[in-house]
Amino acid sequence: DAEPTAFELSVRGRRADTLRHSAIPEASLEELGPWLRREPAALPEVSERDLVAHYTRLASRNYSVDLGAYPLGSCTMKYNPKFADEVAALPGLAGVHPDTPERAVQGWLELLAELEAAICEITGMAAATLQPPAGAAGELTGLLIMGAYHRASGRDPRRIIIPDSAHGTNPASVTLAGYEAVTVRSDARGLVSLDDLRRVLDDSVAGIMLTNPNTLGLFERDVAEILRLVHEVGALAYYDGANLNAIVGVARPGDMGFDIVHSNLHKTFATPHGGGGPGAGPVAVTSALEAFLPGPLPRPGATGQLEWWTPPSSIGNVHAFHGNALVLARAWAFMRYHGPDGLRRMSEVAVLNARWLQQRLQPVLPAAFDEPCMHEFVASAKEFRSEAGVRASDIAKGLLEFGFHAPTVYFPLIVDEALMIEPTETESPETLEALAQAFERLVEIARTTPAELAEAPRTTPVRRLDEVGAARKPVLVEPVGAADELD
Amino acid sequence: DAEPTAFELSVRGRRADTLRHSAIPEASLEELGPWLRREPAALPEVSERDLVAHYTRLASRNYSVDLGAYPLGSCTMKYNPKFADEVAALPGLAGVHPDTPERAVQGWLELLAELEAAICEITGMAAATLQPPAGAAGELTGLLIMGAYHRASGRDPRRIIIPDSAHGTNPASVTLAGYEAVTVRSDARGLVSLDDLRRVLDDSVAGIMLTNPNTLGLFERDVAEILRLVHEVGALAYYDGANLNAIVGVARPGDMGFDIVHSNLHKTFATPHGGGGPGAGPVAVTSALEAFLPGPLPRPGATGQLEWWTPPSSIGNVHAFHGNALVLARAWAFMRYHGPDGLRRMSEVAVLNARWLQQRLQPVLPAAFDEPCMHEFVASAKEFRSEAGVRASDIAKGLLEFGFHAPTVYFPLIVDEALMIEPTETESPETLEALAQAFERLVEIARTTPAELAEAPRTTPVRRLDEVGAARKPVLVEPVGAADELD
Amino acid sequence: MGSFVPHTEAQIERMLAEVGLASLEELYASIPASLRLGRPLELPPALAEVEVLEEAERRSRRNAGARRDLVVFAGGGAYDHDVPSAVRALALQSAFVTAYTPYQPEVSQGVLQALFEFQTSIARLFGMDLANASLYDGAAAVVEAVNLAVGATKRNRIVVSQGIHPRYRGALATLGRGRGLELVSVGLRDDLATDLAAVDAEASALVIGYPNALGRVEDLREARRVADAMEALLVVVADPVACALLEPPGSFGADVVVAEGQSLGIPLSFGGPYLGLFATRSELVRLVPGRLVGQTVDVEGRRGFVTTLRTREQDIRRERATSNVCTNQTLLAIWAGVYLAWRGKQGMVELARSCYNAAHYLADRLEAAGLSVLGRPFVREFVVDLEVEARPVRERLLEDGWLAGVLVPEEPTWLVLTATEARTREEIDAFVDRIAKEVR
Amino acid sequence: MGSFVPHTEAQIERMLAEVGLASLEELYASIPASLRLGRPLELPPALAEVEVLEEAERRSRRNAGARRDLVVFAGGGAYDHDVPSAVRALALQSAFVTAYTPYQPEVSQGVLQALFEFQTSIARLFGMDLANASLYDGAAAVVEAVNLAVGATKRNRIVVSQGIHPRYRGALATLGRGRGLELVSVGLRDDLATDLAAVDAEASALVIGYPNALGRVEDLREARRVADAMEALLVVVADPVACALLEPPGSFGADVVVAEGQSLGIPLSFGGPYLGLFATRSELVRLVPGRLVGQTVDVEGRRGFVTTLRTREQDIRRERATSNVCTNQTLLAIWAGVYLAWRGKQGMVELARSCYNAAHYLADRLEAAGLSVLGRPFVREFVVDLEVEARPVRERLLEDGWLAGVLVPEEPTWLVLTATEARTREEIDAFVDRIAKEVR
Repeated sequence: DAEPTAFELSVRGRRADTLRHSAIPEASLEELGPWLRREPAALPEVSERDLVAHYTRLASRNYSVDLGAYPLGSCTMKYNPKFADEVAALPGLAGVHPDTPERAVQGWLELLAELEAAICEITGMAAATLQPPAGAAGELTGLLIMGAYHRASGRDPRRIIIPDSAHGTNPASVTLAGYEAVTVRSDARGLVSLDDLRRVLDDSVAGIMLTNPNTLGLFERDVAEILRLVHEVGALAYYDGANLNAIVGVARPGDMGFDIVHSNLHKTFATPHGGGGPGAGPVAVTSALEAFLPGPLPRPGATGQLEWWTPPSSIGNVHAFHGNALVLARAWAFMRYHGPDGLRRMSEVAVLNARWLQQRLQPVLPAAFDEPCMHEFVASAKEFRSEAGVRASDIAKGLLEFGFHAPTVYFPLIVDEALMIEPTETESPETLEALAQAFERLVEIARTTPAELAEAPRTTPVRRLDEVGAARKPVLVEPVGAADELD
Repeated sequence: DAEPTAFELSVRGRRADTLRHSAIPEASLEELGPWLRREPAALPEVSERDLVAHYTRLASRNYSVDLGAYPLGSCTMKYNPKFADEVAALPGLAGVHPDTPERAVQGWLELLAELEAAICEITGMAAATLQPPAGAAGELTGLLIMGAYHRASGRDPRRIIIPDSAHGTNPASVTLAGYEAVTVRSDARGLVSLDDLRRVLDDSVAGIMLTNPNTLGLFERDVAEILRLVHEVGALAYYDGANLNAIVGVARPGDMGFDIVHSNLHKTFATPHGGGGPGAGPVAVTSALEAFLPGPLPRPGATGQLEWWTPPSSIGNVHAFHGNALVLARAWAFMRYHGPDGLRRMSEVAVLNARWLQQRLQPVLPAAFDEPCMHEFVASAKEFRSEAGVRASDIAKGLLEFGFHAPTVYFPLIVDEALMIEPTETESPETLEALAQAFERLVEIARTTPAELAEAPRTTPVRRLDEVGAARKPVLVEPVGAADELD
Repeated sequence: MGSFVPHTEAQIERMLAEVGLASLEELYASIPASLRLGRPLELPPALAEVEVLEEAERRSRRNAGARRDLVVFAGGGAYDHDVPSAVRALALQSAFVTAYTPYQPEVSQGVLQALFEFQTSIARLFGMDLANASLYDGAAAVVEAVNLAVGATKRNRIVVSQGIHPRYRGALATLGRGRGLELVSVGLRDDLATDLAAVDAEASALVIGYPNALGRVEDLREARRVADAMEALLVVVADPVACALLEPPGSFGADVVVAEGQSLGIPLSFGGPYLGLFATRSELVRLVPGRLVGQTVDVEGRRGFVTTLRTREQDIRRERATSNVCTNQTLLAIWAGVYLAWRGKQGMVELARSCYNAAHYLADRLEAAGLSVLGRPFVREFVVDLEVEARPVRERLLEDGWLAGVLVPEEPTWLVLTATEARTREEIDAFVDRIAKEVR
Repeated sequence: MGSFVPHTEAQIERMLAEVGLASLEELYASIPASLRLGRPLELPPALAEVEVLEEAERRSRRNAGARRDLVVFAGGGAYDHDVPSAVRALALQSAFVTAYTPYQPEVSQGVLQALFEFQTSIARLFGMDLANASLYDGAAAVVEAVNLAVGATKRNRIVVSQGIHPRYRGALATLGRGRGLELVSVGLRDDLATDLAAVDAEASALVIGYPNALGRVEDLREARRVADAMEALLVVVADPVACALLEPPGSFGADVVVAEGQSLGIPLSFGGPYLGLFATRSELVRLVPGRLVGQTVDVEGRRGFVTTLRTREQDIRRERATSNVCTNQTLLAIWAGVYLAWRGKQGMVELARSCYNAAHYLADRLEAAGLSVLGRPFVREFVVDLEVEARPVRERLLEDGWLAGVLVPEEPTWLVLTATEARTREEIDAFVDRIAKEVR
């Protein structure tokens, strides 16, 4: 039942490939001298037919949004429209070399400029770079812009404030940007503690990184005051756009006072996750910071055509070319489809779905903070751990048997046995109800026959895997071995 | 675990569709008067997201060539190349209206003319119609050509000879063509009995339909003599191309003496089966019969361009347009990829695989006729029926649990408890061995614990279904009901 | 040499040895030497995959495609509709594309359920009790409907309206010849409706369009009355898009409704593969050609689907079968089924309404330009009488990027024009301006 | 208004009532009124799906695409290779495209095993012990390699060859600034090889191309020696296609091999999404950035795959993580893995050989036309010195349908030219004739 690897399927001399017939003469390899490869790399040797069967069977061993609900909190697994696939496959977009002179790629530049404008309007910012290939890359880019701004002002503060509820990428990006991360605590409301913020704020602070709504799914209602305090010490405010999908058309980071905003295009604008990428993390900034953006940016030139332009104080490039262009094209298509009202409706129903589900589950899986949530909420399974030894991960594994993906577990870190649930706007009320019933059933099992949960999942292609063993003695590649000797 | 229907997923007022914004004014519906529909048809009302999940889950409940081996005898389930999908999706092929004037579709006409020429070369014929949309349609077309030929010769014989091993479509087509089907028996070799043929042959015979290799996978080695006898009484010989895939580049129906040949493009040239269609069944004929072909045919005109031309004595059209054009384009692509040597290699290995598997299984599942097979062979499970009550269909169902599709069962009719096995050339020796081991294991179960086989399959999305009940009280559509009242 | 044979030369040698042969040629020992070809096929040499694609693309560039090269106002059984991306993606999943006929229902529930849903949608669209899982195309569906009528009534005389697509009538003539069908044609009145008053005598079927091939909505109430008088079945050749806006044929007592299903999201495809739709009344179920999928339960009581009533089919009944149809157009039926679900209950009405608006806007503009429009009431297709020979006009418009309708063999000055939801006001305005120049 | 919200208005009303609210606006009660937008976004109005596609196509027509509009002799980190149909189809299965990061391995074996196979192929191609599951692109891979070196050696000084792609060096400068990396550039000799003799002093890494961005195959033996002398890690920025023909970097003792993986079957895509390849030695495994997939067993002893060594990652280590990489380019890694399996052991060699032949034929023809070719030995990319300013030549050739290489910022008369297996003899001959006219 297990699927062999392509290497195990290999037979010496078997081929899938064809190569264009060439009238070009064979060139001598002599000039390569000692660099000529002696042994070909032991790549697979399979037929196209077996290759197709292999990867089709692998695909059948994978859950995906196209199969069903995926309430993975913070990850925002919503439906990825199929027309965006067709946009990304257009030969006049997908077949373009990135180093083609501007006048021969006006369509691309126009599309990117339109996307930049839309992101600025949605976030309330003045300009944006589309280069960062993921949200985390956007964070780093934003922090480097922050640094460039401070240095241009003759300062170089070294600390960045991050709430204890933040995504792990925030502190990691801070470190990579050469800053020191300072944690600000959440209060009993699940929001940034203003008292603790005042405690850590001084002129050694370069900036703050906030997610709003935060990772508990709660809107930081004091955000204006927080940013006033931050700006007061000369620091900048960075908006982590991971949860932007909750408020599109309703509120804008720029209007809240943020200086730098990244957007995860897959979370808000439904570009597909691809099993973990490619993403795209454009970074938008206020006009005061535009001069520091990575270049080049598409801007109208003297002739009226769009040209690549690099800002005078640019921090430099953060991607080899123009970012994940085809991902950007998908987000552009998503925005054009929705229009202003559709985008707002998207956010509203994302919140409505989460709010409804939060309330629906309250009797069995109460939210960690008793506040009306935005687009996601965090429940805690700690009651079951003490009662019956059932952990959040057990409930997650149990859900897999019901044909759903699991929620996010053990995040945010400030909630014990966290179960972070985000239904997204593309799931119907009927799906939400089915999901709620699955959770109810799991809670009942946790109370009555908890041992059963430890066995879950049983109906999946494999069952629980030995992750400790995998890490202790990592097998990261298939050893060249007997499989390669078949003939 | 069962998948609801799209109707059951429906919620009143829910929509997936969008429609182009139109600046065209609304026209009054008044002229429709009493014809205006009062109630919209109760079609599904689903979201695009749910629709995608629904059909993705349905796809996951289906076996296919892309998942694994499909030794369905006579059906020839070989690998369908992916590049042919791309050919069929080319906008300049798929986006063309069939009634576009010839000078604006020269590319299509050229492709069809090339395919016709290739089919003629492969079959040894002079001209071909590409219109018949399936093999059975090709049969009927061929029989109508036969009739037109006879009538043009001032005769109208009314009987068609068909071997008892023939596909069911042969006699059905004979009836639809207005002929009487006369059966000629197979002899102990599994071949047409010459004696029996002589018995039924007289000048009331319009023609014979032969499959060669026949449905037992055996080459009718007396074919020259058979056709001599047939022609002697003024009859014509029809070659059912169902098994042409065994002999491409090796032998040609035309060289054997056949007058009319159809080809099932999916069987020989790997166009995908699509769950049961679309197919394509071009009919090639000798030059004596070209005048009767359905029209139009692509032929060079006065200007050097290709034009549509209808033969003078054409039987008329058999398809609304030009046949299943995109299926034809796939077959064209397959031929261009293979070239003459590749096509021959295809047939050779189809035969080699079947021959090897026949011999490999001989100890456990002996062939019904002890002759070296061509591209397929027929084993019999009758021994198990008498021993243990196990039927051919039980072995077939058992195979499903091993991750293979079942072979064809109960055909040809002249073999008791027939299991008709065709591995095709695209299965590797390793797959053949795995298949053989699965059969061995099933035979062992049949001998030792036969009751187990009656339970098979257990690991499929559903288990054995009540086909008798389905036929007794047919439920062919979902009744409009409660499902439509959700909101 | 390209091929999809996975075997290495060494493996071929080994397998040959295992079956006791010295060469691949020996596999063909049972073919007399005189019947062997003995030379390579004279075909173009093998190409690499990418070269095949380039060859195909080269040919495709010599075709004028809808939208990119031509604005299409032609219908005639093939319509330029928008194809939703999700529908295309779902229908073309490899689990559907590369599956065979669902002979083993346990591993074919995907195809079977999709077909069951298709059957349901088609039956509901036409207001009929049931539908089959599709036939080859619209022409084949007409032929099979007539076969059913002949089987049901045991009469060979068929009355066919001249409003039926000429190629469908052609196929009926071609394929009906064998069975000795007597086809009686009934003409059209000046208003393009079938001249039902001219029909008499017994027949097995009255075959009439709804709307007919010239776009005219026929009077099915009257057709039903006339068919009853002839003791004939009423066979309606319908337009599935128009039927979203028109009272369905079933409500007028049609016995069989057939149609070309291409409009249901299938690309123009140079005429194929399309699919024939076939719906009828419960009483006639055992005469239905082609595949039928039915609902049932498995041994554990779970719902499942199977092909059913297979005793009708040729692999069992052989020469006693009422049809020789073996394959159908399953993939296209799945595609159309997905399309009908995507458009949905209201969406199909709005689609039809959009076509109706476009066609009527076009007709009104043409009339305003002084041309004669025939065939009201119509939905998305109608006749314009140019009063000059239409063929050269159509040829000249082709040069300018217009596919200006389809010709009517019997009426050289007519063009049948179609406008779908894909035509914009600007396109229609420009087309009318252009065509007006031709006839001025 | 378009959206993928499935809710009917009635359902929204009901759900609002169930959570005790009167309007959708009330969902946002926790957002102070002063922070609410209070007006619709100023964005273009909603379009129907088909209109979005048409808008996108309109823009795409204003781009010159490889092959249909331009014959590409440009590389510079983005290569015009043939993309096999099966590879595209398999990589783009919706089970891969619409999956998330494999956080739940029980339902993610497809993605995980595909990545494990990718890791294996990449490691074998470069002759290294292991590879990760990809990074964002070639530039990011260089940056992460340097981060690893800094982490491993605790030294901030990096020696970078000027033969590294300028945009990769740019990204290194940009992204390394925060950590205070000291980047020392080492120039090229006249033969375009890195002037390793000019390198001294301690460093954490020596970063060198193989071949470098000008196509020149560097002397990795010498680079290893120099790196050892500096107590630095040897970071090789490789070309995965060239490495099918060249002795792999691992065989010369490279510590880290990084590369842009676009050549492995990924379309040009205007520069992204591509994927960064990252391979290294076992000893450095716990410093590897990005995701790693490892083999293990489930509770029943069946083989399975998991993401492993996750304690390196930012969601666990937070500010102590050595990298902030969270997503990777999984879909592209799967794609490249399928491609490497499709090309296979011999096929990759033949592909590289075909590129080698084309590039050398081009170089030889240019030399025969009197132009100077620099950078031998090379595989598929080399420098031609036009001896006149290259930019205007390139612009003029663009008009005639040629993408004539990439410019070298420091050398205005140079063009870096590339020829892949996709270039025909006719194309090369015509290109040489055309370029010869420019410099004559």
